Amino acid sequence: APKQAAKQKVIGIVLPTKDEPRWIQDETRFNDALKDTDYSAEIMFSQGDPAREKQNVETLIGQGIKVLILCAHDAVAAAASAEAARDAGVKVISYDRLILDTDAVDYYVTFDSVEVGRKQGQYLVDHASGQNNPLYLYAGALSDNNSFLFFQGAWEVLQPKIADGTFVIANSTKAEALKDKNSLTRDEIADIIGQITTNWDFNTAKNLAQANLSSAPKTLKGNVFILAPNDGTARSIADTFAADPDITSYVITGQDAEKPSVQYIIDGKQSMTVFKDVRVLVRDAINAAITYLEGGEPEATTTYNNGVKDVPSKPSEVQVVDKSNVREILIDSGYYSESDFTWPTE
Amino acid sequence: MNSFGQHLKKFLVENVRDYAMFVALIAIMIVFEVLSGGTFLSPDNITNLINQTGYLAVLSIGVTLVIVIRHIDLSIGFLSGFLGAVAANLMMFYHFNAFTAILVVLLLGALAGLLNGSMVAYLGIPSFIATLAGWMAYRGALLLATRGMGTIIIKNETFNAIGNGFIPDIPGLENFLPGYHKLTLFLGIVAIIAIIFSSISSRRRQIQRGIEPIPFDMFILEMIFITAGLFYITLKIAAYNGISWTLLIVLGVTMIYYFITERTVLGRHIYAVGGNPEAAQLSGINVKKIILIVFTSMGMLAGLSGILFASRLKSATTTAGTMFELYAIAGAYIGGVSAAGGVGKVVNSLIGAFVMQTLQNGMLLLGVDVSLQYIILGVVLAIAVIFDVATRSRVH
Amino acid sequence: MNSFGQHLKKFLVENVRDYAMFVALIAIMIVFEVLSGGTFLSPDNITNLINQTGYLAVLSIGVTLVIVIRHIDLSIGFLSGFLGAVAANLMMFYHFNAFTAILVVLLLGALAGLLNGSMVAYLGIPSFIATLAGWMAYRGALLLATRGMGTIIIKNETFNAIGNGFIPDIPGLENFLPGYHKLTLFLGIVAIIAIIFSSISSRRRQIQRGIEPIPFDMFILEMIFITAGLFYITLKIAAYNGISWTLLIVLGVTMIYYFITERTVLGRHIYAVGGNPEAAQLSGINVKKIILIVFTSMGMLAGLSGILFASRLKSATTTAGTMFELYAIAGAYIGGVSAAGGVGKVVNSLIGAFVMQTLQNGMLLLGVDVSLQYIILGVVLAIAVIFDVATRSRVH
Amino acid sequence: MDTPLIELRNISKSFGEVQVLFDVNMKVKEGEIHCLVGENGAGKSTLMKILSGVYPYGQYSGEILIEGHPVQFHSIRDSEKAGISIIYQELSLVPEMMVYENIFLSNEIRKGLVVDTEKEIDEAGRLLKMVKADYISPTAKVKNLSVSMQQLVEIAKALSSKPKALILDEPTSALSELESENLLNLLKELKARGMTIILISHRLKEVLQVADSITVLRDGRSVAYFDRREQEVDEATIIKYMVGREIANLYPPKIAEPTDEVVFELKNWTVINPSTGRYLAKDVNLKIHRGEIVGLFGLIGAGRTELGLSIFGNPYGYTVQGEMFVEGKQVNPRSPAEAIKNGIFYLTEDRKERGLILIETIRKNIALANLEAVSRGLIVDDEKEIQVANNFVKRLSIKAPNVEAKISTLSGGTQQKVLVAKGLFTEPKVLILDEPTRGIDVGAKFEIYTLMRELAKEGKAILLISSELPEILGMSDRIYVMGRGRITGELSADQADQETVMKYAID
Ligand SMILES: Nc1ncnc2c1ncn2[C@@H]1O[C@H](COP(=O)(O)OP(=O)(O)OP(=O)(O)O)[C@@H](O)[C@H]1O
Ligand SMILES: Nc1ncnc2c1ncn2[C@@H]1O[C@H](COP(=O)(O)OP(=O)(O)OP(=O)(O)O)[C@@H](O)[C@H]1O
Ligand SMILES: O[C@@H]1[C@@H](O)[C@H](O)OC[C@H]1O
Ligand SMILES: [Mg+2]
Ligand SMILES: [Mg+2]
Repeated sequence: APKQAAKQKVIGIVLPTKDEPRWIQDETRFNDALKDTDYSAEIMFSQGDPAREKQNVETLIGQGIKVLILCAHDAVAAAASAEAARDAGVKVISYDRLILDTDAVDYYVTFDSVEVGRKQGQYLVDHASGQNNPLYLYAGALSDNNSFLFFQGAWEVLQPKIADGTFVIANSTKAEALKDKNSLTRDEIADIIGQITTNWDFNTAKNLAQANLSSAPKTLKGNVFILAPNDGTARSIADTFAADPDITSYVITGQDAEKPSVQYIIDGKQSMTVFKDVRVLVRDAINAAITYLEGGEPEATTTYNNGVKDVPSKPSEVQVVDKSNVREILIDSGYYSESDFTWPTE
Repeated sequence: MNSFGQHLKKFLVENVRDYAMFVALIAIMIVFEVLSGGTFLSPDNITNLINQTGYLAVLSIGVTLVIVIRHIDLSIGFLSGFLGAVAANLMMFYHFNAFTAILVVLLLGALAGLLNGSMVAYLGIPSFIATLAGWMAYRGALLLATRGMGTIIIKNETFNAIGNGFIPDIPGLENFLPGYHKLTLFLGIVAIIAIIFSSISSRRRQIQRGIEPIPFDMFILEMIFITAGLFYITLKIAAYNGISWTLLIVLGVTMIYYFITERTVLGRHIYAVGGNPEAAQLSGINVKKIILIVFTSMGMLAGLSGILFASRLKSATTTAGTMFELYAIAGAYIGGVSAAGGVGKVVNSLIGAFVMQTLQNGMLLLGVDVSLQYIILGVVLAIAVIFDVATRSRVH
Repeated sequence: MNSFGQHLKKFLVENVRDYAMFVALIAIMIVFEVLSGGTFLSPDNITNLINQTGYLAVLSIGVTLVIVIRHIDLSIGFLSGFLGAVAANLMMFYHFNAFTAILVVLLLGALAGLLNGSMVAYLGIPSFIATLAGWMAYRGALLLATRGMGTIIIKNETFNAIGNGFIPDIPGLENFLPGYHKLTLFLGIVAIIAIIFSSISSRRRQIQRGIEPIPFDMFILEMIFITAGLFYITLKIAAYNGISWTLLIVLGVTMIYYFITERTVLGRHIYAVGGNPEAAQLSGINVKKIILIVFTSMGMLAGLSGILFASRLKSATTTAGTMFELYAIAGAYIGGVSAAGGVGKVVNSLIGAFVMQTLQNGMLLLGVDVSLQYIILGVVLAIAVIFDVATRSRVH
Repeated sequence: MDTPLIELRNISKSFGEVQVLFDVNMKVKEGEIHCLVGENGAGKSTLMKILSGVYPYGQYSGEILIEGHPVQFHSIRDSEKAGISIIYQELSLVPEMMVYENIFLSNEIRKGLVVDTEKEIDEAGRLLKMVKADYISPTAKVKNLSVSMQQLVEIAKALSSKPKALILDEPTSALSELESENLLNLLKELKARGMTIILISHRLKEVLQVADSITVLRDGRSVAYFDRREQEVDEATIIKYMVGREIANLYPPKIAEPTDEVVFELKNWTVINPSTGRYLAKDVNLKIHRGEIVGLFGLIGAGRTELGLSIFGNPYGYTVQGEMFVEGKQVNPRSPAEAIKNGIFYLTEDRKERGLILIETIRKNIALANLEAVSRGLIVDDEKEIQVANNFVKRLSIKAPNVEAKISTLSGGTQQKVLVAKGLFTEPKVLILDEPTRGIDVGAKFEIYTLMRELAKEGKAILLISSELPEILGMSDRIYVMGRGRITGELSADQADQETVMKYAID
């Protein structure tokens, strides 16, 4: 954390883990956004460990912060941390993942995770024509609640198209068995994810994709459609499919607009990604924090129910990025610079 | 005066092993206190530190005995996580009350430990690999136990108090020493007095037995240190919310294990089996039984650790227990347990666990980058053990 | 005929230990083949399986020697991950070419191993704890090395071929046996002939020395099995893309280590140190040097593993290396290495690593739920070792 | 009464498929010292382990009778209750624990839930006094005691259960003459107080010194019983029963005279333990001629092993001063490897712990210290190695099915021969043999002695370190005596006799 002695250190930020690229991005963006304010913040990482997360929160409280921006590793388990903060008079802003089952959350800045899934699903639907298109499903970690939300959103969109025969599920007997049911219970989703989980891990994703391709008959190859939960796993799954001679073309989803995946999209190796503009999220979070520090209430456009309370919130838009609009959305907006990528020489 | 200096030097040189950990701990604490500009030793941070260490401390204590008998247990991390999830399931879906759930979990832990112990004692499987198999199996079991909901929120006040609550104060004393937790002060003072008395009487007995005790001035010095240290911590804790349930449990477990290892036949047999298994066997000790007991106790403590952890987070999570085993083992090694068997004190392992946690807590306070945190932890661990090995071989 | 049956029975009983792993592996494969309806043994899956095992196999081979000399190395997982990230950094940000980057990484690995070895050999620190410190430190280092972006994409065709590419075929033979990789067929047949010849000559020498060889019918049977097995695998691989670079590297490493352990003075010294360090020392063997060599080789193989892994994923990730050490050690134990020292063959550890990976691959093919995957792995590991211990004590 | 205190009837025992005891009978009367003798592997320890419950009822056949009543021991504890206490061949103390804790191990004095430490310490003091070892503090750590002190602690431990009968399995094999002497006196004293004692020993002199009666085991069978109160027996008779043939002379005669050429010499050799600063050897001057067997006698702890190790490249890193010469050339080996290159080899006294790799084969052990000699470049030539091993097997008549046999399957004497072969394969000019016959039986001993004579004839310089005076006297051309790290005397073979050597040793 940069030392800015003159500024008041009254904001604490806790992010899930340095082990996932996404959060390293968020850290950078937070540091950028804070430069122009009168406050400085301490940013901590929980390394996927809820105990460490709680320890982080306790430490921040001990340092006398007034606002906590918490992105929980585990949205449910974070309630204890939020309550500890509330008890110390600290305002709690839930960041990206809603802290559930507690009234100790004051505000929620977020992308809509179910919407992310819907957008991924919709992209596949929009690019499919005819009948019996093979569909490969992949999901995040069983241990991450977001995995469930993403899948739920995607399933909502995909299921009718599976039921009407546009898609045939190629790699999950569990999903196949539930193909006539549009809204799944958590247990049913868990069953499916248990079979198609990447654990958010590239190597697992690759092993799984290879296994799927080995067991798929020729009829389930050719032009295929792949639901990949995020960019990291999408890349290793895409590489695997690209290496199979029986795959003529594939459409694959992603999420996060990680730099390497943007390059993949430019190169035509990944079809799309769901762009969650971290700058917006960060800005909303910081603005809310400053509003709290200055005695106000941040603006809310909607509320989310977390099981105990309706949390005021201002969800940020998520956008689909593919080859057609990548320059416009990511470069022209200044999110990334042009020189970060190699472009086709036309 | 000169003789005091000589005594002190001799005393320090001779007891460097026993006191090194304390000295290291205090040194680390002072460094952090200075660097953090006074927040490190604030009442709330001390209390946090204690509560943060609880679930690892009980594992460290248990694994100390496992290492003493020349074995290892890698399964304890995920076993702890899994059992925490079992507790959550029992309370939330089967409507067990907190006490029954805890009892069942401790029992299951003991059973799991018994299973490990049997593989080691009766089938002769190296403990590293037997418990590595457990590591995998319990990891899967944890995923199964939490898959219904992902994370299971525990809404049981009694249970959650274990990891978050404090013992009540004596009622009716609100106006006496306001801002302090009176029961904590009282217990602290009682503990100090008890320690002083028992030290004096044990010294007297030593003299009677004709064993040369430490010089009188050193004895006084030691007493002053212990009294001051304990009193300081008591004051700090009392200025916040007092003794937490976690602290009480950890202290209780430590005292029980201290008692067992230092005073009972069982304790002696454990150290004998660790020091020389053949000799122990030929002396009529049932070595297999001892192995079973130690692993069973380990399993039970894993259950307790799972309870402490789940209660602290008021929930059971899918990844609870990840790496606990490594941190607990590291704590025991920092506390001076020896892989060669027969050597290692539970109290020192407790301190070892605290050293680990103090480092982490302090680095968090100072805002050290997490990558550096890992590196520093690794380096400190290496230094601690190098120091340990060096001082031990010197005395030898 | 009857005598053939008797021979077979006697042969199987006496050699159960040596062949158990192969038999287990084949049994597991057949089960998966049947359950998967023929996909498990398809050419592409066999090739995948081999490539998936590569980075673990080299670790298993290295750690076998570490365990043989009665030590352990927990740092290899994150060291592998860290060194993979270093390779990525060198190529992507410092514009090293693939070969130089690989060389530097192997060298750094050797250095890291040397450091571990020195702590163990010269400072007398138990390897468990010395390498646990390394585990933490390299984990931090990996985070540092990848901190710019989280993931470093590797865009070096040569480097990426290691984990994804195949050896080229003999040019100009396109029309001969189309659909098969001719060079692979050729190499496979050469290998089979070499093995048959060397087996015959070693049998002849045994007879010359007056050591009773296995009965002739059993010998023929063994030859038939080996030939058939190798030929089958060769055909499978040749029907896909042929021998992958990963396979070539793993085979190369295995052959080198097989040669070192079975034929050279160094190999003898390593097993002597493992079998009885004191006796080795009093036979003029420099025990510390052997420890250094074994840990250094381990570090180098960790570097190689990191390269294989990074190349396979065409990127360096923040969590690369997590748990590799446990899987590699499990592989070695499944392969029959003994914690008591002095016993363990690199080829068997390679098979052990394959058993682990076969299980995982097969379960993925069958769509087994992850939680069950972990549990099954744990149980199989336990059974493998129980079997190992049971057969060993019987032969003994 | 004539009922023996302990009677074993038709005891048979097998390990797996190997039967090691065949219908063994043994009678021990109350208040006597009964000696059990036999060659290595005859089954002495096994028999005593049956009597003490280590191998419980059901794992053997036959009957144990105590005072005429048949008993079944299911555990060590049962036999203890019946008044039998045993001290095993392998020292069985826990080094990290204190003396009193060891003495009461598994026999703790309790006060409610806890161990009554106070009482144990007092009681331990009393027991130590009983074995005349009140100079040992009950609160000392066992690892800080010498071997003989540990042996006394073992006896105190055995006495703690107030046994009627005490079994000692080779208690003197690690003790020096003087210490053995003291121990035997102690046994006599215990006998005088009514204790019954069973003593196993390979040292027949000792046996004849204390035994009231003797049982001889050969190949798992009880082949002789002597009651010395009724009949005279001499060493030769016992040996005859032990080995099944007559051995006229325990020490083979010389077959060649040493020459005048000095092959090995130490000048002002001083060895210091760097961590304690203690002198392990001080100003040692010593020479060995070609073809000469030089005895080095001393009590345990005299520093002979340390001296030997310091010559052999100093593997344990003592501080060493002084000069060493091999064939007149000054050498300064800094590791065993260098010592081997300079023509020196030291054979450890501890063949299992430090000598051999038990899980490996004969051939690999023999070649280990000189692998280069059977290697081409860095590669071991198995053929050559096997040939070498076969030659040694023939030359030393090593009893084994073939050179691929594992060391752990061989008897102690055979193992010792493999160790010798390993040393010889380095083609040393100087051979230091540290207690080469410790714990091995008469037959094997004789073969080792014969081999030493042959080696001397071949022109090797041999230093024989031994704590057995008869062996030193019987084998040496010349004798040095060591006491507290110094050479206290030098005697030629004809000057030497028991008394003179002993006098120098305790000097
Ligand atoms: N646990 C065991 N398992 C298998 N064989 C054994 C075991 N213990 C002893 N033996 C074998 O039983 C035989 C008798 O051994 P024992 O130790 O009783 O002989 P001993 O007379 O005491 O010999 P020594 O004089 O060398 O002590 C030997 O051949 C030995 O190898
Ligand atoms: N640094 C060391 N490391 C390992 N073993 C040692 C070391 N120093 C001594 N020893 C061994 O400890 C054993 C016991 O030594 P002790 O002092 O009792 O006898 P000693 O001096 O060797 O007497 P002796 O002359 O009878 O051999 C010896 O076998 C010696 O080799
Ligand atoms: O952005 C994703 C995040 O929401 C999820 O929780 O973890 C994986 C990321 O890719
Ligand atoms: Mg014996
Ligand atoms: Mg000696």
